Amino acid sequence: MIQLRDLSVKLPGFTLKEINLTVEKGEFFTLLGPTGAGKTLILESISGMIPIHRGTITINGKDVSKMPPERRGVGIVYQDSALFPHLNVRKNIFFGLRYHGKTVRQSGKALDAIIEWFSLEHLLDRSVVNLSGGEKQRVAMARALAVDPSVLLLDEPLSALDPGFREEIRDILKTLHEETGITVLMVTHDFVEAHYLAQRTAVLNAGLIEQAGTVADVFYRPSTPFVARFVGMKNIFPAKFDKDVAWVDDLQFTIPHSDNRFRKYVAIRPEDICVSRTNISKIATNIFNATVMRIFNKGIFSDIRLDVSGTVFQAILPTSALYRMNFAEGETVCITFTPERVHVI
Amino acid sequence: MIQLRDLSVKLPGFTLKEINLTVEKGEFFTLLGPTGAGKTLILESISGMIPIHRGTITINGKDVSKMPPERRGVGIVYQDSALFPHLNVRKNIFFGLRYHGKTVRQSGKALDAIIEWFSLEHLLDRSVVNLSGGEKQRVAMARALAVDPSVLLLDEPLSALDPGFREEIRDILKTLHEETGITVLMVTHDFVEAHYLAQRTAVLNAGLIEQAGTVADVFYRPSTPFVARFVGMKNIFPAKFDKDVAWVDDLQFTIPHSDNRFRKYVAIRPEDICVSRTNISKIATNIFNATVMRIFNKGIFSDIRLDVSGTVFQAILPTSALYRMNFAEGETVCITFTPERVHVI
Amino acid sequence: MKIEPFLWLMISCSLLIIAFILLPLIEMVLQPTAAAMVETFQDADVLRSIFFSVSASAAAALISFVLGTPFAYLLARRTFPGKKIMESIVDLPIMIPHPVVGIALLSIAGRNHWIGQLLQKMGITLMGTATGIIAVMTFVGLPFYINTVKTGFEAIPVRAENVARSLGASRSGAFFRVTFPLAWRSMVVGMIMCMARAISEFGAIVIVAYHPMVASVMIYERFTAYGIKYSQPVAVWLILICLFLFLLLRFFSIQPKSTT
Amino acid sequence: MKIEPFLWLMISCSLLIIAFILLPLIEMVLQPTAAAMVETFQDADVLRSIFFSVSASAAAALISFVLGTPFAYLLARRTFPGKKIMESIVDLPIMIPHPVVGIALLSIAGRNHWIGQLLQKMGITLMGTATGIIAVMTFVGLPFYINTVKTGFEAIPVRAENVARSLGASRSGAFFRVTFPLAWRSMVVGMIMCMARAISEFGAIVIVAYHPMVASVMIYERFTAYGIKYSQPVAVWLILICLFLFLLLRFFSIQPKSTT
Repeated sequence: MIQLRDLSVKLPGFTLKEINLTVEKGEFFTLLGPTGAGKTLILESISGMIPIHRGTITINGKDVSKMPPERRGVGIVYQDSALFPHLNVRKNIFFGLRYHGKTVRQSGKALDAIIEWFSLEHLLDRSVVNLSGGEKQRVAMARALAVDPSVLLLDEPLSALDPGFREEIRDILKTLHEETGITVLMVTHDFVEAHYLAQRTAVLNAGLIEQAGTVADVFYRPSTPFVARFVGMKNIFPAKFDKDVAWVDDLQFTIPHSDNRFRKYVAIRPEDICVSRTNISKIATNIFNATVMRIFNKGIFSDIRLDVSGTVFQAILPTSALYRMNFAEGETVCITFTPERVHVI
Repeated sequence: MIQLRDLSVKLPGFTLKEINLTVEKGEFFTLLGPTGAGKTLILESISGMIPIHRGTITINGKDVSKMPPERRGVGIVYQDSALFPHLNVRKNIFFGLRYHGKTVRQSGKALDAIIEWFSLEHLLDRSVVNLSGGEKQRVAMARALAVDPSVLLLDEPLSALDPGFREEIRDILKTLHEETGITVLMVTHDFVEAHYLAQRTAVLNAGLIEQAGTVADVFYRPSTPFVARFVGMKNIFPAKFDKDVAWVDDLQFTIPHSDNRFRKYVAIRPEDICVSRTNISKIATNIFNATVMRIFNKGIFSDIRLDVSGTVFQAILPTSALYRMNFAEGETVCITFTPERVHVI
Repeated sequence: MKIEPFLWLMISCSLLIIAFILLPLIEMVLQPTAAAMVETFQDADVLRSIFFSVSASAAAALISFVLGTPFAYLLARRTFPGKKIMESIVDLPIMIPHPVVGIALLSIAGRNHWIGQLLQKMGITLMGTATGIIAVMTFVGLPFYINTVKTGFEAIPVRAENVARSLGASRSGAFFRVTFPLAWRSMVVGMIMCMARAISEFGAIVIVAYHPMVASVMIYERFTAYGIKYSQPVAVWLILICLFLFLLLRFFSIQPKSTT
Repeated sequence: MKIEPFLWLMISCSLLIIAFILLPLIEMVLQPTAAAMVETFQDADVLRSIFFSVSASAAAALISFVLGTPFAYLLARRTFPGKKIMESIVDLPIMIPHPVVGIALLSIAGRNHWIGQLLQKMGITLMGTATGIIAVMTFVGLPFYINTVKTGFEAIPVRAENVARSLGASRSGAFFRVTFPLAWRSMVVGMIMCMARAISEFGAIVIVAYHPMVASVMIYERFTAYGIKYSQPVAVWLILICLFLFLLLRFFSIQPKSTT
């Protein structure tokens, strides 16, 4: 378990402000945010690499705020692997043993299991310099796990990898967490990674946590426009509210019934907007006539921009469906979305 | 138009071998390939930054193989923008004018149009150092276009951008090409970008062109396993052929009727595999019982791995559909795919 | 947090070194009386020698700038066989014992050597002339200029030059409009380094030309003839004037960036 | 392709500089007769002075290694107020005219200074002793060691050290098992640079100690007493022996990487 209480870090030109965060034991937690949001800074505070200004860091109930890094029991895997270039794969993996009162012989079985798990047997005597990106990350993870850390911190472990390796390492991470139940805190700027790997997540922006919760919660119920944009809600409009109705300019949206007193925006995911030539939905609300402005073929899926009396909607459709329906730019079509897919922020 | 004839480049540790390539006038052509395939080397040969070993480079019918870079009329936009940090935005854009016998006054209207087109009016007096990634790329493009180049070379112009800016610049590139009809050769390692922007493409691997053709051709009819993997055909199996039938181990696939004498593989896209509890398709062939091995939630879509008597298939489904159908790992399901979606390689 | 012995080791070694460098210099600057300082400054010989040191080393820096800049650019941008050897040759003057530098330069300037005869025909003598002193100073100062400017050039992305050329600039156009404005700061620093090394030279100069007297030779002469007390004021003046010059140059090179 | 004047300018400047550095050195090496070379090498005074130069500069390099390594590490890894000033102080010895270095070191070693009195109580004299010469050599050589090793440390990613600490290594454990094995090559290069600078020193040494005689002082003495012909063989021997030593050290530092 990792607990951050009022964690503040001050660096020249950047401040982390009163971060409160709990990663439960055995949880896979992701810290999301754009570049420069302070995600890595949080990892470095937890691992003890940078001094904290205020607050406390607790790992498994023990206050480690003032401990040196080597006594915190934190495993780290960096984006660039940070392998020791002067040691071969085996010596990289065994590096930490002596500091934990272990020898290779004593922990033989456990080590063999780790090496086998990461399929590194045939690489043990290789220099780490010429490994592929995926191999490097596997060695880095094996090295971190060899000393049996109480928590594992991952700093964008997939970002520097080519797409093929990215999937491989992502699957390895998922399986690893499922099988060992180790507490993982991972930093990433890619929401899909979080969605794929994590139970809970926190979205960081400029040194502040904007929202924390389950991945589904953040994905479906973003609490700020920043988070909404970050999780891919392309349609975010300032709105006025009245019970189960929202007005975006002159457009009237039916929305889920809830307390909308302090809300200011409505947001709709592009994939939740249904585009058709005539109204085919069973509901009677949230039906608008729209003009097709632009269609962008993005491979398997296509983006479509639609103008509803001056408000521009963005929808996403399978390219094949689009071909079938044969929409033309300038054509008037019908867009609908169910009230429960309208998010109020 | 850009024509490469038997272009060879020799560098220590890398060789481009006899590249033949034609980019038609007004075409948007992409060079695809993984890191280190030699894509950038081709751009640098065309722009004259590196000496070529053999072959000829023709731009708009003129042999430029031996011309210095400044006389080739080639515009370049790099991944990192490569703006001149000591000049402000305006001076960056105007940099090339004097070499083309133009003054700012003479080409006033054209320049204004370019600046307006890229929405750079309010940035003209800013230093380029503090611009955002998207702004930097807009300035880099405006700078290249200010001197009216005959072709535009783009070296992974989207790779270094944050996702939001990436879409913006991608849309700008698409519109730019549509409106001006300039010949564009773009290097990228992202197939989706190629799909979105280009008419034709070539896939490069280790200094050799593996396949060239329309994007759709390469996407739907990859000619080598390397290209198939590169365009996202996850299911590639060695096969034996007989007329309109292929055998993968003991599985019999119905395939499109064609000359399969020299073919060695079948490949199926994950999105072309239909997964259901009972057979709901109208065709009678390519129906297999499969065991659900793993489901990977990847956000809007989910990956599903299926075992058909030892052969592992990978399919992709909308996460919502998967939830509705409520597949469990270990369950037996039915997979089908139409014969025309089986690619022979 | 327990005291980290490793950190303390670092700090104490650092302070020891700082003290070792600073204490002698501070002590030397503080020892001469104000009266001695004033008196020394009014001595025309002293002023002349300091002025000569400064102007000769400035000449060496200028020569390094003119000849060394293209060389540094070549080393920074091109790869060619023998480049490593060239770089080693550039570093040679740093390694050569100072009196040997003077002897080596005199070796080719003699009357029985073709270069010496050529120089003589051109009216150039090294032995006992300002020319000789400038030659020595250039010899010892060049490596500092070239290495500094080479690093400066290397820090400028080749892609910026490539873009300039694709926009129509010739090789020299790209150099003068992109590379130079981005690298001139490193050139100023390189010239300061070169000048500093040139001004500090003694062993090679004393072999090539005792007269005209540069400041370092004058300091040596006063030390051997009259002892430390008499040589200190000149040393202090030389250091102060150098310091002033270098600060001035540094100041000009850290001016707020203009847009051209 | 038309001839590029810019390229020609670069090449001709480069060749000019190479010639300017190499020709005098080659000429000097070629001028002494074989007989003179052999005779000089059998002169016990010459051998003693060269051996003394080498061993004293080796001592300076060793002192730099011991004291300078922690300092270089501090400068490479930490940011703290006054760091820029510290770096400037480290560079000071490069800027100070050589005779002034000697005078400055003597300034604190005198009997009427507390440090001088302290040194005297410890039985240490600088004036006219090997200790003084090693002090001078360390003073002028330290900056070269510290700057080289600092750059070496900076090239080692902090993340490697961070990972080592997260794996349980203390600060010193991380240093000795990760940083040192990755940086020792730069330390060898730094020691070579320091030694080369120390061996080449003349102006400061001649002030602090004419005797015991280092090679550069002997070369100067022979030049002033008997002229260039008589000083050249010693100079050539000094250069050859230095070159041999440096090549030897370089060779050891470019051994194929071991895995520890």
